[in-house]
Amino acid sequence: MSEPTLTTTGAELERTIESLLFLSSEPVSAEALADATGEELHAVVTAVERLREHYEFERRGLVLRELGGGYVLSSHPDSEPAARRLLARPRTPPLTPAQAETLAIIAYLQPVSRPEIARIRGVGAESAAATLLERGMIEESGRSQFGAVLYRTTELFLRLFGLSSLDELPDIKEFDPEPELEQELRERLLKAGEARAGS
Amino acid sequence: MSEPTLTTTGAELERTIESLLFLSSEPVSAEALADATGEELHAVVTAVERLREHYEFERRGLVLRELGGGYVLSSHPDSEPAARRLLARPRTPPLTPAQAETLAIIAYLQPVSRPEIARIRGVGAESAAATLLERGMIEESGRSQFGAVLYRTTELFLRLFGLSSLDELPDIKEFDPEPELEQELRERLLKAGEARAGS
Amino acid sequence: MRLVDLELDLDVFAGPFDLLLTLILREEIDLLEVDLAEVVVAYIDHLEQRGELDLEAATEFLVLIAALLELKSRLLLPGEEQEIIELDPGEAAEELLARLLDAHRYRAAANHLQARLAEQSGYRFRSAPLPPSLRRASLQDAAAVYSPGTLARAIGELLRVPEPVDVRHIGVPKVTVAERLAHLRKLLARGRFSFDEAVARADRVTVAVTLFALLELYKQGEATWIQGEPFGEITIEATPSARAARLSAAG
Repeated sequence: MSEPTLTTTGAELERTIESLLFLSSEPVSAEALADATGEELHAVVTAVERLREHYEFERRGLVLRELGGGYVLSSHPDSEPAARRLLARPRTPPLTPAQAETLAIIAYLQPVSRPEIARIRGVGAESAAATLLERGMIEESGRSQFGAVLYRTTELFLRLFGLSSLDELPDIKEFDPEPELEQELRERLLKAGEARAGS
Repeated sequence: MSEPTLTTTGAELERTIESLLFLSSEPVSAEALADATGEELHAVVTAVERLREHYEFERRGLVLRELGGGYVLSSHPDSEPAARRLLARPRTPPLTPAQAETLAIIAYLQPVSRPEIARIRGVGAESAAATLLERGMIEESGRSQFGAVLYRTTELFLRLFGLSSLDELPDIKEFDPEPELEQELRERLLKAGEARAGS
Repeated sequence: MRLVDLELDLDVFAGPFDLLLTLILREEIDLLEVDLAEVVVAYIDHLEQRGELDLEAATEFLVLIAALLELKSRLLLPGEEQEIIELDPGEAAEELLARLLDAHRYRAAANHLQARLAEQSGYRFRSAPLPPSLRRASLQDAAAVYSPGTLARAIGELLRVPEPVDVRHIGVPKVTVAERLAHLRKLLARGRFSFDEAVARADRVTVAVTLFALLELYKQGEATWIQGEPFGEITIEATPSARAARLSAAG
């Protein structure tokens, strides 16, 4: 007799979680779902996984993903062309190179101040940082010991970039310049000049 | 041979419509769905009906309803107690400067349109307005003569700021750089915004 | 354009940018003596002249000049930081190299983020207010957590009309190399002249552009110059062949 009940409970829980994720505009953690439903964490995790599979295997128009520290529903990318026609709201506009560089520095070094960003880029980052703030991708995070505003990335940043946490960013080492390029830069800094100086 | 194709198309259309209704907070008409998907009206109506039945017969957490001449998704009423536990606490993280500015403009000038807010601030207010809407501190209040959405503050706004009515909004004299000016607040804000944008 | 091609003519140094860098790193030129603003002006002129912007080289230049500015400001700071600034040339070079590598790294990371954002943009999220029943519940639980003063203060800030920026003193120099070439050729036709005469009452950018024009004349074999001593007067005259050509054209 207990089996059907268990199955029902599983289905009920999946259903409730579907409702909750639909209503919530931000990612919801497994713990918060367990609190709201009064279920055990492991039951929640199982139900979430079933819901995710349902969307995937039944080719539904929704996708369940773990992003920005919780579960969140989104539309399926296959519907993007129709969504663009229906909604006046444009899809996430691309970043300019200056914005992308500023965001990359903040993402990897956070919390980081604007002078530090400028130091790495060689140029200021006022307008890029203002746009990133306005778009909700970064936020202020206190002040440095010298009084400069510090920035960090937001939960929305993770969500927009499809990351469940900052750990999912590739190691910065992966972006190391090729050894040949490093060698070339080194030579240009010293040897090329020395050759001229010696001549 | 044509049947499987038809079925596939039907399923694809149902899937796209599911995505579109998920993304829309307001009811969407069959005509708008037909435009967005590039399908015939009758095919859209059939797909919507299939989607409605899917939610009902599979006991999903979502409900498809016809409301005000369009279709809209909502969460299943059975989930309401859990939803209340998860969401019925107002979310009140500190306001970002952009949110505070946007909210202040709406509070003192309501009703006010988004383009006006952008003119006063000198930058767009999309992200800030969306957050304030989601948190229930502002709401839409019709459209301007030019068709732009107008915003006003909500009852929740008053509660969160400890005000019993809008008349209790503090006098801005204390913070006004030129309190002697007689001009209307809206005009002064727009003029200052334009001066900022031009500098 | 490559940075190697950037030729400078400063008070303390004339030659290519990378040589200047080397000499600074080997402490053969005192960074304190180098007017970095002039380097920037020369670079901008160079860009203008070429009419193209190579982002790679531009970034490299910006990173290097920013690093040099920082080194210089550290040198200018008196007292306590004395031991930090005892950079030996090798260390300074390593620091500059580290800066360049970092700039490359974050540019690559930026490309990665841009690609990632594009790839994710088809996943759209729902943004909608809570349904009325939940909103009502929310209202019951609402406590006064925000201060109304915040709003009045924000309005006060927004009412502030910025001081109009007086830009009259910033003349926008619109001098081109072609104009300065014509100017120099006219002076050449009259005989020899000094560089100071050629740039009398001119602003810095015009001086820089005139210098480029002069280098161009030299390259074309039209003019040559003599400078008796460092910082001395530069006397410019037409080359014998140019003079001969002009005479035969006139005759």
